[in-house]
Amino acid sequence: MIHRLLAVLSFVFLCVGTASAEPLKWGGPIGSQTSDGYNALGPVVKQPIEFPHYRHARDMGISCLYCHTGARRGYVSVIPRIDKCIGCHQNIESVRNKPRIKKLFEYWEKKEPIPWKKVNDLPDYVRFNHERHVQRFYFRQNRPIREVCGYCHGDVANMTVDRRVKSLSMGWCISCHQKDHRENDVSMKTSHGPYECWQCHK
Amino acid sequence: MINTFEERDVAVEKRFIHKEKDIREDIAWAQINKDVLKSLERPRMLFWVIFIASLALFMVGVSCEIYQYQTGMGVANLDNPHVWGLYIGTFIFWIGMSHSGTLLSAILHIMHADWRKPIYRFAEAMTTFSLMTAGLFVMVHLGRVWQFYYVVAYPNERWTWPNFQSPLVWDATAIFTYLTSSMIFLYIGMIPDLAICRDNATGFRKSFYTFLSLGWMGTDRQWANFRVTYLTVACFLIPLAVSVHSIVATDFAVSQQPGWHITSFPPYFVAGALYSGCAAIITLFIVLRYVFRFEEYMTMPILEKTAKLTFAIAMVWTYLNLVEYSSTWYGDDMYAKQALIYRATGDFAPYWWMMNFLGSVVPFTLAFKRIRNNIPAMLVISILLNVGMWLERWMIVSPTFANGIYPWTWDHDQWPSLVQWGIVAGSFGWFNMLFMLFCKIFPSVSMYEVKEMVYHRSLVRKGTEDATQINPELAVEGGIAS
Amino acid sequence: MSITNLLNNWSFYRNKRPYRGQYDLNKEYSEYKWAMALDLDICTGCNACTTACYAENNLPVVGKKRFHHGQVMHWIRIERYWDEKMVDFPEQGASFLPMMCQQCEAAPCETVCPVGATSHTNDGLNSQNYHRCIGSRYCSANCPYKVRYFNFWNYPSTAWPAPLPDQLNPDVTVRTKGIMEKCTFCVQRLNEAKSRARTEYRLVRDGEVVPACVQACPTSAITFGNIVDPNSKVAKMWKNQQVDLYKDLQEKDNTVRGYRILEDLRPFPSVMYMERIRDTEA
Amino acid sequence: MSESGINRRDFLKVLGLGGSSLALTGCGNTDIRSGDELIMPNVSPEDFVVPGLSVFYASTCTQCGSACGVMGRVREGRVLKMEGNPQSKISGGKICGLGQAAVQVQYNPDRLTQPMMKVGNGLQPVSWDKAMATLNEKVGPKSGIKGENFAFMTGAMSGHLKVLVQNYLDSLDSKNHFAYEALSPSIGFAANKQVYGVDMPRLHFDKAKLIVSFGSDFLGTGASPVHFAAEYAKFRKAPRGTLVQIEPKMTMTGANADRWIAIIPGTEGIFALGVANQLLKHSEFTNTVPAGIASLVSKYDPETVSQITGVRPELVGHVASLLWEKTPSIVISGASAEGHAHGVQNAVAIQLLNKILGNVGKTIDGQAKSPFPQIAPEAGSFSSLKAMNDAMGGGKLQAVFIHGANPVFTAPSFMGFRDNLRKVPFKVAFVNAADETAQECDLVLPILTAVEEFGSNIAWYQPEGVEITMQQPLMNKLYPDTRSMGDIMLDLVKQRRADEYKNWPDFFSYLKAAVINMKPAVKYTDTDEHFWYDTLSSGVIHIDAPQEQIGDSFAEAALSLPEVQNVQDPKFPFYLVPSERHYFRDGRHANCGWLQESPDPLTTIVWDSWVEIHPKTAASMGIKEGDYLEIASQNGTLKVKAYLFPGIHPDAVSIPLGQGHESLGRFANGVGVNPFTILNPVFEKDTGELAMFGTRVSVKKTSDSEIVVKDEGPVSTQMGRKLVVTLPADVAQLSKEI
Repeated sequence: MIHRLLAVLSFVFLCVGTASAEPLKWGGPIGSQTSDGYNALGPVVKQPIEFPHYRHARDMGISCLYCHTGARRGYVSVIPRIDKCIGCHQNIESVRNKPRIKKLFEYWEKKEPIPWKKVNDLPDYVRFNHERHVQRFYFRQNRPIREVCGYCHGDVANMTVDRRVKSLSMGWCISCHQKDHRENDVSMKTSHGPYECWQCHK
Repeated sequence: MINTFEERDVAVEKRFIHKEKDIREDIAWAQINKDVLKSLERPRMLFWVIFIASLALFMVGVSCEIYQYQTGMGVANLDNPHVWGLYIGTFIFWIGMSHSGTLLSAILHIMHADWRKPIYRFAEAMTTFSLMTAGLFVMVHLGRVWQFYYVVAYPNERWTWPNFQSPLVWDATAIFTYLTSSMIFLYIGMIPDLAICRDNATGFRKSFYTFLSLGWMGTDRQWANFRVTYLTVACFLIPLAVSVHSIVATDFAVSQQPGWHITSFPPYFVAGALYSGCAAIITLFIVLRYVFRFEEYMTMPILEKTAKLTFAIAMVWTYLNLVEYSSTWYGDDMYAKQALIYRATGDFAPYWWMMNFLGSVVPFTLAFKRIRNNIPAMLVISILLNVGMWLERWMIVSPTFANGIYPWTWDHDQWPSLVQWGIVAGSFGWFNMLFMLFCKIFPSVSMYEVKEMVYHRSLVRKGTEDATQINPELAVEGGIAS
Repeated sequence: MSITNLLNNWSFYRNKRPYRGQYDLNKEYSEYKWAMALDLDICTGCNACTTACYAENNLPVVGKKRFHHGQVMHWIRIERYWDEKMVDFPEQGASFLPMMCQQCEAAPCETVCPVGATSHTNDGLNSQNYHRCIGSRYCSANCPYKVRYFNFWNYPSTAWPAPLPDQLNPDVTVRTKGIMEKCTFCVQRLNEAKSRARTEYRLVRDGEVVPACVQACPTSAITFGNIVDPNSKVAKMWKNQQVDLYKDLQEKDNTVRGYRILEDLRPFPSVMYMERIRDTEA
Repeated sequence: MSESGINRRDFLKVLGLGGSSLALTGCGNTDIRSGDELIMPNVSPEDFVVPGLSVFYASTCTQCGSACGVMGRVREGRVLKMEGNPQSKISGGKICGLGQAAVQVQYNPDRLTQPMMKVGNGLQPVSWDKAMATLNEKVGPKSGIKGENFAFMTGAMSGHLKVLVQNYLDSLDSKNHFAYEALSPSIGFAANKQVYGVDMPRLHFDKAKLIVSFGSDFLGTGASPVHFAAEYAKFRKAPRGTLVQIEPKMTMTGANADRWIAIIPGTEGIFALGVANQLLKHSEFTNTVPAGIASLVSKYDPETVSQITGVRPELVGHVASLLWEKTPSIVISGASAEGHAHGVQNAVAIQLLNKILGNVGKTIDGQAKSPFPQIAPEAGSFSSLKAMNDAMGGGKLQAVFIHGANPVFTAPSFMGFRDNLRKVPFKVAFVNAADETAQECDLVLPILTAVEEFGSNIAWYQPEGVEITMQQPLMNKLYPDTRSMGDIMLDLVKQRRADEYKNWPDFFSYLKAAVINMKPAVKYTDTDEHFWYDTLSSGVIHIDAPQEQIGDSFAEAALSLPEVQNVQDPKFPFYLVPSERHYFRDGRHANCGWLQESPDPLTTIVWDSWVEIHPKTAASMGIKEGDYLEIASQNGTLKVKAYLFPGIHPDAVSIPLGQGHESLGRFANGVGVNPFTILNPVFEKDTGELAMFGTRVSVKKTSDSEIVVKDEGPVSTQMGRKLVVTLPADVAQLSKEI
């Protein structure tokens, strides 16, 4: 009898438990993605121009901050304005007739913005501050920029079109904010990121 | 020498039992089975009519809730800062209702007041169903019910916890625990009866009861385990019941609102809960007695005892109520005093006075034996008491919002909208529906306990002789439990 | 947050707040404590602050019927009181009181929120986290000032007929139905200023950032700033008016005007009001 | 910045950032996603434009005539919020709620987005080509429109647009520029002219220790509320000044007074003379005015004054002693003292106090005189409406242009303006939204709002020097089919005088050239281009012009005793006070949700009209809050809800102006009533202005009743709470404060 009782009870608990578990949203419970819990490869996004990050960042060694100028001074990292692309490319004759560059110039001549698709798209109520992270880890801790950006964005320098590689979920953010990070490259003093709601949520 | 459980029981019975004739000691056990199982037979037309009506009422509530879910809480005509309304009031009402079951089955069980035996089963069912109803109100009340799981403490992807300081988290936990415990309690207490049902059922019902009765054979070992389990769960349930309503009271008592910020709130709430629960038991007692012809079991002496109990609790409640008023009145809290005056004289004054009348004056009728023995009068009174207790909950919630600390935000125009009323009405439909289903699926009188009672009554009368000697029928058809 | 973490921080939650030294210029995450001083003598009750708040914080216009039901969403409201002893005419004018979230240090709303949607930030603000809110409305029930506003309707779908959504401030979430909201001291501005200051290895300068109401106020009746910095104007004013953030009952001279509203309930508000003056001989 | 304004607009066009523009929880993106939203980077923005960070552009607020310098907060090509421009001496970096609502005018869902033409009884959309062709046909050189048969009605106007309007009228040989403001300061101007020889003196509230205001709501609706509010704040700092307000209905300024005195409307002048009489008894004041005046006022002893004004007699002496004690003081008159048949007399009598007290030169002196008379402001008046109405009624006008005014809404019904307007064969309205006037017009042209438009403004009240405030587009135009008013005017002028204006392809280039021409006056030494950009980026041009001289002697002839007709009219026993709400003014901004929902400061009523009535009067008539009352004058009846308001004279009732629109937009239509319609034809004798406060009405209770929607709760006091604490002024030690 007692086994039956247990069976019934566990059935009840199972039902209740399933009902109260949170709906399966993106991210899911801890550990549901991959080995470290947060590596979650996003979908392949088709961009209007298949921008080769590897060409710029790896082959040419251009710093991320050269194009994404907002990352050091504002919340938004900024997709470069078209005249920035043109500024260089009008002097690079060797690739001038490549299809992707032609497309770029088409936009430029029409004076139309390029409708890039957002790859690392946080919910609208989250305000990620690029400036704070770049200032802290690049300018103060003096870590290589590709490492600093790569912590969230992955190895973009080896990608063509950017693809999301981390879950970008709240737990993932907090897991890092709770770690002690060195204040700067000389001091051994550490501090952690803030974890109060209004730092990120608006 | 006490060697067996039965002997112990007899000894105990001897000590505690009233010599009153609250049940005929010569009812044949088979007759008990027959009478009770009759209530599980194919229902009459009237049952379906009432059932469909309840279902319709419930559907009204459901559609109101769907409308509210889609449109926003505004359809309930709540406002800032009058953010709580009938939902919370009715929520407390249902929570309160749930206490009677525990009182009858657990508290009186431990106290060995065995007159509870014929009536505790439906009281327990009432406990479970009113808790389920109350739980619904928590959901209905939430602005974003689709996110309710944020209240539950479980490891999640966001690395967030609920706020353990909040009485609402205690509330959610307590209600959930109480609900599961009382469901288990109800179920455990039903196992021997389910076995009787199993033995008398055929077809689908047979396998249903077979599954639920968990192979109950009525062996000594089973009985021994059963009693220990039942007693344990009962002991567990009592503090839980008291704490649930105390916690509901702390929802109010820990807040700054005038009229809520009172230390006597927890006992006040518990008393109110038992009060409304007892009144509801009387109502259902009378209804079941009439519908299922349970006159043999739900006898007038039992009704009278329940009424006396109700009267006693009503006096406790009245006392605590007066304590609340007088401590506010003689207290130093300007806001609370103003709120009290507002209740007595403001927009809610008719309801407040009606609440006091129904809650504190009407129960005095229960002091009269003639009224206690008059079934129609008892039906009316018990319903009135429950109306009074429902009003009490509403009067705790709404006037305080309408006349709080901050005068600028006192109410402009606050009257619950049809949606609020619809959902409140729907909750009664829901409760009624569940209760009716229960009565048709499970025995609403505990057969084995009634048998026990009859047995003990006969023992008391005849000394320690074997009950079978007085009543040879008992030996036939399977003994105490089949 | 793991259980270990929760337990480690338990004492933090159980701290009696505010305690002296809670805010300190030398502590990395509590070097700010935003506070206000509001001079009721020069507030004219003109509602410029209210409108500025509507513009800055994406407050929905609810319409007459909903306003009537008390479902208006003004985070800062101007209350107008008549004198209790008024005979025929209000001979000393009206009393205007701008009332917004007081950002209490011991905020009654924070302890009761079941999901922790409202909590204290290191800057001494009482944060309201919209998407964590489940709409139990307990905070509003417990707020003595009644400055919390609940979204009773789905305003995003009704309150901004096109092209009004173009005006919405992208730094502030537009709230959907079932969410509690309230004055944030324009935290989006504060965060931006703090970020800018941190990049420049400094603290936010006094007057560098103010909420929308303060910026608009035509009489400059509201002063805003970081009270931890003893040189900020607001800190000087609090000191001058003998109002101590950490005290619940101020011992002050009769001639001094500073007070905090409903201090006897001990919420330790961050807004100091300065008494209205009337020339009794006029 | 690029070369011309057109290019500047082009760059604004490409600023649009998609995706994150709308952050709607529940509706917007609430998940972590990839590839669902767009990022549209700028093609070639200015260097200082960083997505995600705001840029502030200086401009001018045109919501009222104060011409406050403002800044527009621009993000991703959209203007989000208006702030005060600290460089402007008028606004001082502050802004009122009306100014905030400029963005709601811009994004108003009921804006007119394309030209409309009258077809049958309704307006039908047409193309700009068609519209301009019609204009050319009807008023072009070949149309025969010339001189007297053309009229251009505008609101209050200043700056270079005014020059263009003037030039256009000149090209037509027409003198019919009717600058019409329903709530114009003309009566006050006329009185000031008599007393000081100027339209508007400069008022130094901050220097005064006592302000005695006869119905002037300078904090809410005066000449420059934001500036006056700042001055008021200084006035309230140590040594704290005292404000005495004498008026029939409490205004926002009255609500801030240390002493508020209810007075029968129209008798303010008598009260002032009574005070003057008391003052002149003091030896130190006896010789301040000609002896004739002293004898003239001597008949106003307190008892007489009290009888006429309904103010307790001791208050006359009380105000006089306050004035005697607290110097310097300043005495001002406002709309409710001026809007009577004897308005100028009232105002002059009030200004007499300033003369007696010697305030002229201390708290009252001359404004700076603008060196550019052609762009000087035209404050507008009611008499121009009357003149135009007469001309239309006489059938003289063949074509009428209307810009910046809504006369069909604001003209009292006794004028029959709507019918007269219909007599004009060709009517053109230049509007942002199809208001009541536009509904009557044959051609309705959608123009740009103030935040999309270049322009220059100059206020008629200048606190310091002369400030020309510049308007520049804060964003690209929202609707492609709207056009700049300046461009249209330039096109129209070119119809007649193409040669003179051929150098300027558009209003932008015209304005730029004109502004650069001002360079010498500002003593700017850098290049023209720099001057232009400096002007745009600071938003203001400051000119340290010399002050106007104001008269300091008071001629005996100037004062004539106010002819108060204080007779009891049994049929219309109540005085009607049509009050001006500080965010509504004459009602042109009623279609902004923010303003509708901004509670009236004193009654806290929203989204409605109401009639204020004193509780005592109400009690005697059995009126409760929310009862519908019929307010009837000789010219009409309004049915409006009662609000019991202690701050009103028991013989007066007050209805706020600005509501009661039939056609302005979804937020304004059908809200409240329009008290303009029931005004009586009472005119100020000297100026011919409409006496707004000269209407008598009857009040009748109806059986209908409806709840008044207001922010205030059921109680209007603090119920013993310590919410607003009042400290007596003699206890407070303001000088020790920071």
